[in-house]
Amino acid sequence: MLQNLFTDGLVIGSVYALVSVGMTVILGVLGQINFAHGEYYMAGAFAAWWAIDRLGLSYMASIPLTILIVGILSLAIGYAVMQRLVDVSFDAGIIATLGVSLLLQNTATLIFGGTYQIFDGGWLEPMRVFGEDIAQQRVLIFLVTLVVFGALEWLVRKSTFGKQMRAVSQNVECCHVLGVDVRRVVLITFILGTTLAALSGVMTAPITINIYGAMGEAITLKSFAVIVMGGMGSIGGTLVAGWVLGIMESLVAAYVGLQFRDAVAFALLVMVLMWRPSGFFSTKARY
Amino acid sequence: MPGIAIGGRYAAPQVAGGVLIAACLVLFPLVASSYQLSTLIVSMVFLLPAIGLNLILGYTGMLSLAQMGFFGVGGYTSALIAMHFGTPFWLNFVAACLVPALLAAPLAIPALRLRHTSFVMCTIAFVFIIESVSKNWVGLTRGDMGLSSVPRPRIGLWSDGFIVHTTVQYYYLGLLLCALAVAALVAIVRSPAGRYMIAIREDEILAASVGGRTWHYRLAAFVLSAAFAGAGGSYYVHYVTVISPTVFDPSYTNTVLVVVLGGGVGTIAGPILGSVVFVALSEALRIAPELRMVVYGLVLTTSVFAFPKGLIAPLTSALRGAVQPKARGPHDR
Amino acid sequence: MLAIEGLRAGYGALEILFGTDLLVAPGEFVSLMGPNGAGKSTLLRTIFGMTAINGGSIVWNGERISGLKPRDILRRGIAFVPQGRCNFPLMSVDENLDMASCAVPGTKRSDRDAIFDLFPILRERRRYPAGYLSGGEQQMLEMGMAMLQRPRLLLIDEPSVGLSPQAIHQIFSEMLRINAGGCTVLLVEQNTRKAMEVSTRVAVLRLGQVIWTGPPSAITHEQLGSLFMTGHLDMAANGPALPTV
Amino acid sequence: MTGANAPYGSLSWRGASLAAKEINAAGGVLGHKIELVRGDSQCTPVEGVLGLQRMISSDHIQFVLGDICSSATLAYEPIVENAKVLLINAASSDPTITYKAGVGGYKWTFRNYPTDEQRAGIVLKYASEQRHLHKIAILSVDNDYGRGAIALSKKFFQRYGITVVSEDYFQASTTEFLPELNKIKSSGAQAILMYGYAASSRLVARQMLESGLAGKIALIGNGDFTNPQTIKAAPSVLNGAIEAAAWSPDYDSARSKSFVHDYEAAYGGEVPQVHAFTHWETINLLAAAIRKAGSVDPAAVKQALAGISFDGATGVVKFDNHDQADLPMILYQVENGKPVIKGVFRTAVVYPKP
Amino acid sequence: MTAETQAALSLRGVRKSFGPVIAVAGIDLDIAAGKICGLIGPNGSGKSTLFDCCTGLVRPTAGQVLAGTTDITGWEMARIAREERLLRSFQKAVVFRALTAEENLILAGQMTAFRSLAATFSLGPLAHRRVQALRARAGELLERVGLAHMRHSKAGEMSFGQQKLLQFASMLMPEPRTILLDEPFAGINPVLIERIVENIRAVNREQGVTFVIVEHNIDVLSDLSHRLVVLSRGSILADGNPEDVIRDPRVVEAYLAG
Repeated sequence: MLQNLFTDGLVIGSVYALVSVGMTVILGVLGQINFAHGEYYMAGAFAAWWAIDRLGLSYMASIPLTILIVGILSLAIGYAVMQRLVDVSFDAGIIATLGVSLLLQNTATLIFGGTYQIFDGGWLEPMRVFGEDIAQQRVLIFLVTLVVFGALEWLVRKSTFGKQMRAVSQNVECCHVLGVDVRRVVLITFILGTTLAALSGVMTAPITINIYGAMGEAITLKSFAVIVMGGMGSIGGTLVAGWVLGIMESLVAAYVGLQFRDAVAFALLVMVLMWRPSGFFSTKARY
Repeated sequence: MPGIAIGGRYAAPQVAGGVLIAACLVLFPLVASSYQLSTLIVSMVFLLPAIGLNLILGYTGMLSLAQMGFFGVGGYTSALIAMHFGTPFWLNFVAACLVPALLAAPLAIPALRLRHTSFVMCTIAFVFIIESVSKNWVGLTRGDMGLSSVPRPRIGLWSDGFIVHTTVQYYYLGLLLCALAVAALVAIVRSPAGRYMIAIREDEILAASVGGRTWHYRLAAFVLSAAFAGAGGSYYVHYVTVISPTVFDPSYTNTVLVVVLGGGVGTIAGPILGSVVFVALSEALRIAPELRMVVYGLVLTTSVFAFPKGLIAPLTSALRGAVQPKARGPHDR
Repeated sequence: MLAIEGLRAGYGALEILFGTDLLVAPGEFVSLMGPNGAGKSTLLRTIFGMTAINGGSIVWNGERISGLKPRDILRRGIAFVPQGRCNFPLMSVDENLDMASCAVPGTKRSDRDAIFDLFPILRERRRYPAGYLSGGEQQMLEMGMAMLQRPRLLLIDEPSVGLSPQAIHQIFSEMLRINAGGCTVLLVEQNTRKAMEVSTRVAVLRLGQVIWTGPPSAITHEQLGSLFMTGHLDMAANGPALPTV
Repeated sequence: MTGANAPYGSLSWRGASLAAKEINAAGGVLGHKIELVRGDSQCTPVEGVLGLQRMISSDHIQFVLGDICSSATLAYEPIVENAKVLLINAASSDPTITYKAGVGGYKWTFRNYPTDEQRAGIVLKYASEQRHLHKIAILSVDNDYGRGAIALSKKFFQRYGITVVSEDYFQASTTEFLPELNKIKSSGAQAILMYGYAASSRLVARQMLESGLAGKIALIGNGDFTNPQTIKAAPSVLNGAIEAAAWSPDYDSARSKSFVHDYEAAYGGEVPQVHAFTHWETINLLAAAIRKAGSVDPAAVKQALAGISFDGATGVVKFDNHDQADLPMILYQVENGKPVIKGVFRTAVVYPKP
Repeated sequence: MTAETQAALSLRGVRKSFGPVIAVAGIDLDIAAGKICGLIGPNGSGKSTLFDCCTGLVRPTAGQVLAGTTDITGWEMARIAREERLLRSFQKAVVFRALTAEENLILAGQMTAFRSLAATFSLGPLAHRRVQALRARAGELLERVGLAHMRHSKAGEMSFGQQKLLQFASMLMPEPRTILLDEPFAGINPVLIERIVENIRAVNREQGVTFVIVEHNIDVLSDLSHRLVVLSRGSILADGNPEDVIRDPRVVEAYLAG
């Protein structure tokens, strides 16, 4: 049973990490908390559902289409809202992204109706991993997460764009001086972050089944806990924090009670912050 | 920082404007429908925790999202005392301010070690933890079933007195409480302690270098803001007569944030304006139930770019311009 | 050739430059001087497109550059080293130099070697995060970053603040070397003595206007001080001043 | 009418709109057309109270159907009392609502929906006596409905010899049940007592399938187990599920069948859900009361409603002295992917002594 | 002890390291009361860290800091300022930008006018009178540093030099005993430098305030100071009469060369 709890926790933790890493790169580059982040997760799930249910595509084919749709959506929002947040205060950024969150959530409800849509796709057949049965989709989520984090580490450390991202996160003024196109970096980072949330949405939809407008809310709040625990701006830290949270949630759900599950994220956060005020992996970026 | 000259005297137009607005508010029930009054009552419900948030964010520079947690604690305290002991409203109200304040003090000890985003997240965590307690301490709070039939406020010294039950009466009660809260906020920010708080907002290390006990003042701001939130909870619970863990819903926290930031953080009048405008806006949008929240979201986002310092900023600068027209010349620099 | 005419600029409602005029010829080393708040830093930032322009024009090599974005100005051969630390403290020296070259296409490996030859200490520290470097080393890094952009006009704002005399000396000699290599330099410096040693011309700003310009030899320190404060040059001691602009 | 946010509110709205359309097409009531006004309570008392105030003073509504959420309904009771507007609830199952109504105090609140207490007893009786399920794990939604239903169920545990191996509550937004199911798997429970919503039921069923609990542990309680879409999510898990509900689309009466038919025709083949039904039924009930009163004056309608005997889809609807409708509770068991009725029960609500 | 020999500030073997980096390597130093002591040294020689150790911003890794005869090692910055009137300035953070010049000074004066924490929350006539007294004193000090015309201007709208003057004035508010100045002349023009220098001299002469000044502008500093201490790599390299110190070949090599 313990092994089961760990594998479940790792998979769920991977989902948290995948969503949160998008938020953490946006936070790093823009210095703003994105209260609407979970809405892109929701948008991803809806886009895939739409592709499967209305266009009759396969689950496989719905994934790239989802990324494309959410990419276009976040291009529009990034252009209209997020780019402008470079110049506004942290507090104002909260209001702006809260507004975007309400907008997206309720637009989805408006378009697709208030009822639950049922997601039909993915690979739910069990497979044996280390002597335990686990749905293929869960294994896939885990593997995709590993690949995405590997790619992100490479991107941020080695690629020119990644260096620009770090540069913007460390000193915006200086980026202007050196001619780094800050708005472009912000926009691309935002699209990257939101499409990762959307990817997470489409990957988990077969497991969460129910698709509805407000499904992103809870995940936004958990992402807050994860990015702070991970040490804001740290990609590896986000993955570790996501896993720790997933496993802790599983353990608490099984041994303490499911009713405490959602409090775990924040109780854990407070404890981690007591122990290390800057999270698991402090990057000392923005203070 | 528009709005208030700390320690100084208010300018005549400010006083005149304040008196005029106060008179309008007092006379408003003569012309308003009960629905309009209810809307203002809800504005005032949010204004009380918003004043607390304004103190801690606007005057001390710490963004605490725990306000609605303390609001709920205040509400539960007020309701439980009234239900079990049949106490008059003033006593419930005082208890509703004190209990959250006493709870805030130990919570502040870990939280005050943190700054910026980590602090914000830690305060979000408090709401979740308080919510979890309210859900699972069934013996006290009846958990999710919530407390219902909370007595209406009884205005009396001890055993009897007059019971508030019409909308107009609730409105005047709210007006009185808000007036007290605004007066308390003004008193705090104009006191020497308030000057230290503003100093902390500006630069914490520099504030310490001029002898400010920064930790203590940050603690004081956190505790006082919890007391304001608790006051709001008390007014709320005796108006709605029901309280359950749904008060900890993040959407309430968001409303308080919008009231303070949208109205104008760090000003006395900003959150007052914000509470009226944003609650009224949300109500006005009920004409289009389908689009209501979509439009509300759109308005929030656009308002950030249209009024980056809150709705109050263009208003005060317009007023100031009207009172003392003054052109900037090269000698200002 | 940089020609600034009737420039009016500032931050929001606060206007700082009130009709500034200045001509800088190729190869010159011009020091901007003046009391605090005269608008020296604002002038550099405005040339580089970092403040809102309310009026007037800036022409560089016959092309009007007022209103352009910093990156476009950079591409036209103007680089800027602002006051205070302008680097990425958590990135290595190498990565910082990478950032400098990203807006100007076509930088070569040899360019970087040239920078390292100019500032050998940077070669030693190339793998260190910039934040670990001393103040002087960081200033060199910032100048190196600007040089990597192969400017024909270098704008430098108060490079000596917070540096030891030794570091200041080194920075100034590198500026001279850069200038000798054909790059025009426009310097803002509080250390007037030092600035007057290196520059070919001094321009004095007061209340957002250039009130005097001439070779350093044409003015004494005492005169400069009274010029800062009163805006009038005491001519008696030193012959006629050069005409303004 | 005010309705909760999102799924259930919109289902209720569909049911009510259908009824209004049908009645208006047939000429309305006493020559009046029924006009529905929608307000959004977002399932919170504050929003709900404001929405209700607006309807009362701006839209001049005379009758209110609502709320889905018990906490909001409880907040409405004093308001309708002051405003003299008739509140008929068709979805909140917290018993306290009608404890306080009728002779209990509030005169303007009626409820046309069975309480959780009625439901709790029926489910446990059948599970223990017919299916011999005595070891159960509790897994309910963490809100007034789930917590309340379990609190009421606890009254019956001793009577039916039931032992509880675990007790857990989940948020309506929870998507991950595997840790819980793993624990239940190793605890030797024979059944999971669950009060929740369709969305969670689907997830629990699917994840029970994943963790190999299909056919080993039965789902009992209430959570749209009999809804075809739930069954489709994991048929092998839901076979043997026991549910007590106010209504289900398979309910065999002419009136019920015709509702299902009309609803499917009106909403593109969507199978109606219980809230859609109760709101449809309640609008019809209200229309009947208006006809009986011979007036649309709320006071007269209130009087008529208290003494009404309405031929509903699940039998005759009458109100007791707490203005609680005496409604049947239907017990279903899923067999071969289809819900089968195992009994229809009517139990009078036991009110606490004042 | 006579006034001449009494130390305003004493360091006993003060060390401070950040991880492996040693910023201050065991310094013993007595600053005589009523004197102006200049502190120079190349960048990274530990001057600012030494200030931080003296004023409680960082806690020394080892050693003791004494203000007069009181051991203040490990005290918080605010307490050192309040109880020992040992004040300091910062290079960058200079004034509270949102407050007016006058409010900046009142704020700085509160530490003497309101001793207890509770007193700062009161709004009674006594508190009001105390604030009025501070306001009057603030007016005098603004006059003294030549900023009287900017009394009601927001500090953030002043020029950098004016802000530095304001900062200097605000340190005089609480009747200081010792003032540590961190690069008071950096980034301001010679005229304002002269004004600050005059004020330092006057305050030192009239009120006997002890000054320790970190500054790179050696011409000004050696002229102003009674004593010059040179730091290099976290230790004292030279110490004594300014004229002698700046001619010391070791100092010239480490610092002034070139």
